[in-house]
Amino acid sequence: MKLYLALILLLPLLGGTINAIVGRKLPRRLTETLACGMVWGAFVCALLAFAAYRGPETVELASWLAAFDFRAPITLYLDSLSLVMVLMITFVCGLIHLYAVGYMADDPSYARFFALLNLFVFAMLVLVLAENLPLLYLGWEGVGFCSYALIGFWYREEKNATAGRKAFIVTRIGDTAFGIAIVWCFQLFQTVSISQINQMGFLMPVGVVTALGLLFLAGAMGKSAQLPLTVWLPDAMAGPTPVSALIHAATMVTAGVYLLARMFPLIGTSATVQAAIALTGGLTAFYAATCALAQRDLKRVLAYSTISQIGYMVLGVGCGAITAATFHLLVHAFFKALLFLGAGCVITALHHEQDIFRMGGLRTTLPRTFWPFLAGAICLAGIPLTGGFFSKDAILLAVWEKGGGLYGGLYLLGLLTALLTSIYTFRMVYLVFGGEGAHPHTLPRVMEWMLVPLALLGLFGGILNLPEYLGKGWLGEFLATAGVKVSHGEELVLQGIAALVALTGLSLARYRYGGARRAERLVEAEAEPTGVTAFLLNGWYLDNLYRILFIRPYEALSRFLWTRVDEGVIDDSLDRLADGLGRTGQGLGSWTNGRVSLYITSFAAGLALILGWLAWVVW
Amino acid sequence: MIVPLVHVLILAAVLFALGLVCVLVWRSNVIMLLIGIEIMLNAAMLAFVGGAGHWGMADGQVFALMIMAMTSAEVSLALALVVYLHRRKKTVNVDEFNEMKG
Amino acid sequence: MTVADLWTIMPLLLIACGSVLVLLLGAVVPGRYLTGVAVATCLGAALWALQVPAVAALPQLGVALTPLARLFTVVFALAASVTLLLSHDFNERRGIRGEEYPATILFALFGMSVLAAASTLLTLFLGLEALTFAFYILVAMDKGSDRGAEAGLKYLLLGAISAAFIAFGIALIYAATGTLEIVPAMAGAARGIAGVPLALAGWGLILAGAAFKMSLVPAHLWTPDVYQGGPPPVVAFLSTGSKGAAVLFLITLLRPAGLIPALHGPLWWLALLSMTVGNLAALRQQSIKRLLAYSSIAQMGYVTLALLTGSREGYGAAAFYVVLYTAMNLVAFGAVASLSGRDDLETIEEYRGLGYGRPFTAGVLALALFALAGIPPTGGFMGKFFIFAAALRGGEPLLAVLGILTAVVSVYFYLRVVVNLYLHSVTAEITANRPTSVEIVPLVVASLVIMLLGIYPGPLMAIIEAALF
Amino acid sequence: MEATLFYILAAVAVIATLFAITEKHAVHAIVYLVTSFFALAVVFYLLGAPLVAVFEVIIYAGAIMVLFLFVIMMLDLGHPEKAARPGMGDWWPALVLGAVIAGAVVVLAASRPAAMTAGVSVIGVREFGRALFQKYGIAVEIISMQLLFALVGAFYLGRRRPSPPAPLPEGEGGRRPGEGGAAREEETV
Repeated sequence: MKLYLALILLLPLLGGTINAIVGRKLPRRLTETLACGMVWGAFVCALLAFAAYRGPETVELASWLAAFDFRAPITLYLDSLSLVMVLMITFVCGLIHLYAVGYMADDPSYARFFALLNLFVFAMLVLVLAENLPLLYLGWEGVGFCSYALIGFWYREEKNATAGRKAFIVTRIGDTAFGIAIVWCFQLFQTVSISQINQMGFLMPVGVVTALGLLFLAGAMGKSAQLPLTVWLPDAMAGPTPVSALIHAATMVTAGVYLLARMFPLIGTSATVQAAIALTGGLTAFYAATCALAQRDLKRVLAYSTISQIGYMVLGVGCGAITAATFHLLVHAFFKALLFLGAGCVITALHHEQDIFRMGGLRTTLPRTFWPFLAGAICLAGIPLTGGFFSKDAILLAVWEKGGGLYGGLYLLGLLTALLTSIYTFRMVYLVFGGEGAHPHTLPRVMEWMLVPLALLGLFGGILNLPEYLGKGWLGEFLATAGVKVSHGEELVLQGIAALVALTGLSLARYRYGGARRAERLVEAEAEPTGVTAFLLNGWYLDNLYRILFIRPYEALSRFLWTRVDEGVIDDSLDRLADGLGRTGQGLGSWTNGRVSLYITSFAAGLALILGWLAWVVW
Repeated sequence: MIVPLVHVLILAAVLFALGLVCVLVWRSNVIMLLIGIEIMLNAAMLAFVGGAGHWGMADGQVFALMIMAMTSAEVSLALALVVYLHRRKKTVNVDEFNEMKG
Repeated sequence: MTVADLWTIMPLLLIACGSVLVLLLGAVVPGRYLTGVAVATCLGAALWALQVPAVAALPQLGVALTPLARLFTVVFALAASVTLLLSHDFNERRGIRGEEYPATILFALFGMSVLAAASTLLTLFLGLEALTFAFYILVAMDKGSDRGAEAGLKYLLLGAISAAFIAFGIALIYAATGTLEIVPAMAGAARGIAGVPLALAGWGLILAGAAFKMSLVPAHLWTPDVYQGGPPPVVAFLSTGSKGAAVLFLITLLRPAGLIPALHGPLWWLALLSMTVGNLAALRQQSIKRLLAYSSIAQMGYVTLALLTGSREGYGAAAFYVVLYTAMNLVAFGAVASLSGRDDLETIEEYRGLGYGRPFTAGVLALALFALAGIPPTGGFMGKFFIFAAALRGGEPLLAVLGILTAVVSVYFYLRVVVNLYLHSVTAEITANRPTSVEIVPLVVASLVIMLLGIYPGPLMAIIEAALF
Repeated sequence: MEATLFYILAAVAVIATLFAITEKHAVHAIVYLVTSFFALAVVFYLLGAPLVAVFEVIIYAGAIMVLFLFVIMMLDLGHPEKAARPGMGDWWPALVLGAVIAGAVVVLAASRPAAMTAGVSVIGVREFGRALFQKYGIAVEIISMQLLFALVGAFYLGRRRPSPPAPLPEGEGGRRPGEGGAAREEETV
C-alpha cells in the first residue's frame, strides 16, 4: 500500500518536474505521452490501492517538518473518502490530459502547459491524501498556485493575467482563514494530525469548535467559490478549456467540499457551523443558478453552474450528508468535465466563438459532440434516472430529513434552484445546438472520444449509490457513514417532486428556446436591452405576459444579481478595499519624502516614544 | 567616586539630548549635524567612564577609547563624503539631497 | 591567547587577512582577478567554520565560535561570496573598478562574523559598527551615479546617529551592571521583576538603534532611498547580511535573560508598524528597488514578531527566517543586478515581458518574489509559518492575525511584478542585460536554497534548534 | 573639593555645548565645542580615567575638531550670513524630543539608584593597558581594520573618477595620487 500511495503522488510530480525542466527540449509526442502516462499510471496505482484496500490506513513516507515540539511528517491517510477522491481525480484528470493533447495541438508552449497540468494533479492528490493539516495546506496552496499559473500565464494578455491574479488573491482570503485555523488547531490540540484532531473535538467547548468551523468554512468558501468569494471563478474562464475543466470538475473547487467533509467529525459537532455551511451552500446554489440564467458566454454559463452545483455539495455537507455530498461530487466531476470538454469542442469548432447566441445548428453538424453534451446536460438538469438526478436528489432528501424552518426553507430553495438549473441548462442546449448555423471545422478525434466515457459515467453514475428501494447504495456502504433513513414511500415522493421540477424546467426552456422560438430569442438578443420594449409592441402578448409574470422578474433578478451583486457589490467592495489600501500605502510612502531631516526626526521620535514609555512604566 | 553615579549619568543624558537637538535642528548644515553626533558619542563616553569609575573596572574606559577611535574613522569618512558631494552639488544642506523619495 | 584560541577564531582571521590581501594585491594584479581571491577567502572561512568544533565562550578573547556563530558565519560568508560573484560583471558594466570593492565586501563580512561570534558587548558593538561602516563605503561606491553618493550620505548620517544611540545604550547597561560580558550583563539588566530601570533605559536606546539597523518603522525611512541609490549587488548584501546581523544582534542580547516585560510594548508596536507600513507602502510603488525596500521593512516586521515572543521557538523562527530571507533577497536583488546594464531597470514597466526575453533571470526573480510573498512550496511559506506559529504559541494571537492579514495584502504587489514579467512586452526590443555565467551560478544556488528550505526545512531547523539550546 | 569641581565642569560643558549648538558660525561652534571637550576631559580625569582624559584632549579636541575646521575652510563655509539658520519651527520639535529623551533617561537612572560602591581607586594606566591589549585585544584589531577601511573609503571617494565607464586601456583602475585630503588625520590614533 505504501508503494501504491507513494507512486500515486510521485508519478505526476515526476512528470511535471521532467516536463518543467527539459520539456522544451523533448519531442512533442514524448512530452505528451509522459504527461498523460504519469497521470494514467497514478490511476492504475489508485486502482491497485483500491483492490488492496481493507480499511483506513496511515502511511508515513518521510519526516518533513520538525521544529521544537512541532511535528508534521509526510504522512498519507487513505480511507474510503480519500480513496474515492483519488480514483475520481486520477481518472478524470487522465481524460482531461488526453483531451488537452488535442486541444493544445497548435500551441507552442505545450511543455509548460503539461508540466503545470501534472503539478496541478500532484498538488490535488497531496491535498486529498494528506494526513496532517500542514501537508494538506501545502497541496491546497499548490493547487492555488498552479491554477494561477494556468489561468493567467496562458494568453499573455493583461486581461487574463489579471484574471489569474484575481483568482489567486480572492482564494487567498479564504486560505488565510484556513491557515489561521491550522495554527490554532495546533495550539489547541498540540497536534496537526487530522485523524487525531477529529477524535479530540469533544474536548473543546462548543464556541471554540464553532469558531474553528467558521474558519474552515471560510477557507472552503475561497477555494470552492462560495458566497461571498465567488467572484474569481467566472473570470477564471480566461484559461484554456482543459484548465477550466480541471479546475471546475475534478480538482480545485471540490477541495473546499473535501476539506469540510474531512473535518466534519470535528466541526460537525457544532450546530451553528452546520447551519452556516448549509446556508452558504443553499444560497450560493440559488444565486449562481439565477446568474447562469442571464449569461451569454458558454463557459460562463458553465462556470456559474459549477458554483451552483458546488453549492449543493456544501449544502449536503451542512446537513451531515457526507455520502450524498461525495456522491454528487463524483457524479458532478464526470458530467461537468464532460460539459466543459464538450464546450471546448464547440468553441474550437466555431473558431473561438463563445457567445451562445451566435451558435446554432451544431446538432447536425457536430453530432459526436452533441450527444455526449446532451448527456451531460440532462445530468446537470437532473432529468430522472441519470446520475445527476440521483445524486442531487440524495442531497435534497438529506435536507428534507433535517426538517425545521431553516432546512425546510433550504429544501424549497434547493427545489427552486433545480428548476432554474433545468431551465438554464436547456436554454444553453437549445441555443447552442438547435436551429441552423454555419459549418464548423473539424476537431481532433481525441477530443471527441474523451467525451464518451465521461458521458457514460455521468449517465450511469447513479449506480454508484442507488436509493435504497432500488438496492444497496454501494458508496454509502463504502464510505460507512450514517445514511439518511427514510421510508421508501417518502423517498419516492420526494424524487417524484424533483423529477417533476426538472421536467418542468425542461419544458419551460423548450417553450422559450425550442424550435421556432429560438430564432426570436436570437433576434431579441441582437437588440440592446432597451429593444425589449420595442419587441413588446410587436404583439407577442402571450409571450410577453409570460415574460412579465415569470421570466422577466427572474431575468431581472438574475441580471441584478450578476451585474449588481456579483460585479457591483462583491467585486466593487473588493476593488474599493484594494483602492483604499493602495491610497493609504501611497500616503505612507510619502512619509519617505527624501529629506534626511525628516528621517532623523522620525528616528528620534521613535526613540523618544520608546524611552518615554519605559519611563512611564517604571514610574 | 567623587560624585554619585546618577549625577554623572544625568550630565551624560543632558549632553546626549543636546547633541540630538543639534542633529535635529541643523538640517541646513551637515557639518553641524556631524558635530551633534560627536556630542552624543561624547555623552556615551562619559557614561562609560562614569560606569567604569563606579565599578572600579577598566572595561568601560576601554569602550570609551574604542568609541573615540570608531568616531574618528566615521568622521573622516563622513567628511570625505561631504567633500565629495559638495563638489557635485555645491551645498551642505542635507535636505537638498532629495533626489530619491516616495 | 593560545594557539587553540587562534584555531577557533581562524575564520575571522582568514577574512581579515583576505581583505588586507586583496587591498595589497590590488596594487599588482588587475582588478578582475581579485573577485576570485575574495570568493576563495569567503568560502575558506565558511569551510573552516564548518569543520571547527563549536566552543563555549572564551572569556579572555571577546569572541567565541559558538554553534550559532558558526551557523551564521557560514551563512554570511556564503552571502558575501554570492554578492561578490554577482557584482563581478555588474561592476564591469558600471565601471566600478579597483580592489576597494572586494576588500570592503570582505570587511563587511568581517564585521558580521565578529558580531556573530561576539561574547562581549564591546566586540558586539564593534562588529556591528564595522559592518555598517563597510556599507557606508559600498553604497557610495558607484561614482557614476549621483544617487549612490546621496544614498551613502543618508545612510551614514542615520547610521552614525544609531551608533550613538547604541553606544549610549550599552553605556547605561554597563553602568547598571558593571560588566561588558554579554551573558552576565544582559542577565543583570533583567534582574528584579521588571529589570533594572537604568538598564531598561539602555535597552530602549539599543532597541531604537537596532530598529534603524533592521529598518523597522519609524526608523525605516532611509531604506527605500538607500536601496534605490546603491548598486544592486551591494543592496543585495546590505539587505541580507546586514539585516541578518542586526537580527542576530538582538537575538544575542535577548537570549541570556529573555524579554523584559516593559520592552514588550515597544517591540509590539515596532513589529505591527513595520508589517503594516511596509506592506501598504509597497502596494503602489513603481520602482522595483523601492518596492523591495518596503518589502524588506515588512519582512523585518515579521522577524520582530518572532523575537517578541521571547521564546526559544521565536528565536528559532527568527533565525530560520533570516537564513531564508538571505537567500530570497540575494536572488531578488541579484536578478535586478543581472538585468541591469549601464543603467538600472527602475520601474516595474521596464520589466514587462522579460519572462520571455530573459527567461532565466525573470524566472528566478519570480521565484524570489513568490517566496517573499510566502507562497508554498517555496521557503517563504515555511518561514512565515514558523513565525506565525511561534507568535500564536507565544501568546501573540492579535499580532499574528494582523501579520497574516498584512501578508495577504503583500501578495498583491509581489504578484504585480510577476504578472508584469510575463506580460507581452509592448516594445519588442529588450534592453535588459543577459545573465553571464558568473551570475547564473550564484542565482541558481540561492534559488535552490529557497526551494529546499520550502520543501525540506527540517535539517536547518534542527541545526538552529541545537544552536539555540 | 573634587565634587565641587565636577559640578562646575559639568556646568561649563553643558553651557559650552549649548553655545556650540546655537552658534550660527561654524568655526565659533567648533571653538565652543573644544571648550566643552576640555571640560569633559577634566571630568574624565576626576572620574579616575586619566588615559581617556588625555586621549579626549589629543584626539577629540585636537585631531577631530581640527579635521572639522579643515573641511569647513576647504568648503569655504565660514560665511554664516550665507547659510540658512534653523528657524523656530526647527527648534520646537527638536527641543521637545530632546527633553523627552533626557527626561526619560534621568527618570530611569534616578528611579532606583545603584548603591555606591565604597572606596573605588583610580584605574591606573597599567590596569587600563592590560585590559586593552589582553582582554580586548581582538577589539583593538577590529578597530584597526575599521581605521584602515576609513582610509580606503576616504581615499576612494576623494579620488577623481578615473574615466567614464568604458573599457580601460591599462585594464586596471588608474591609481593616481589621491587628493582625499580629508582622510589623513586618523593616523594620529
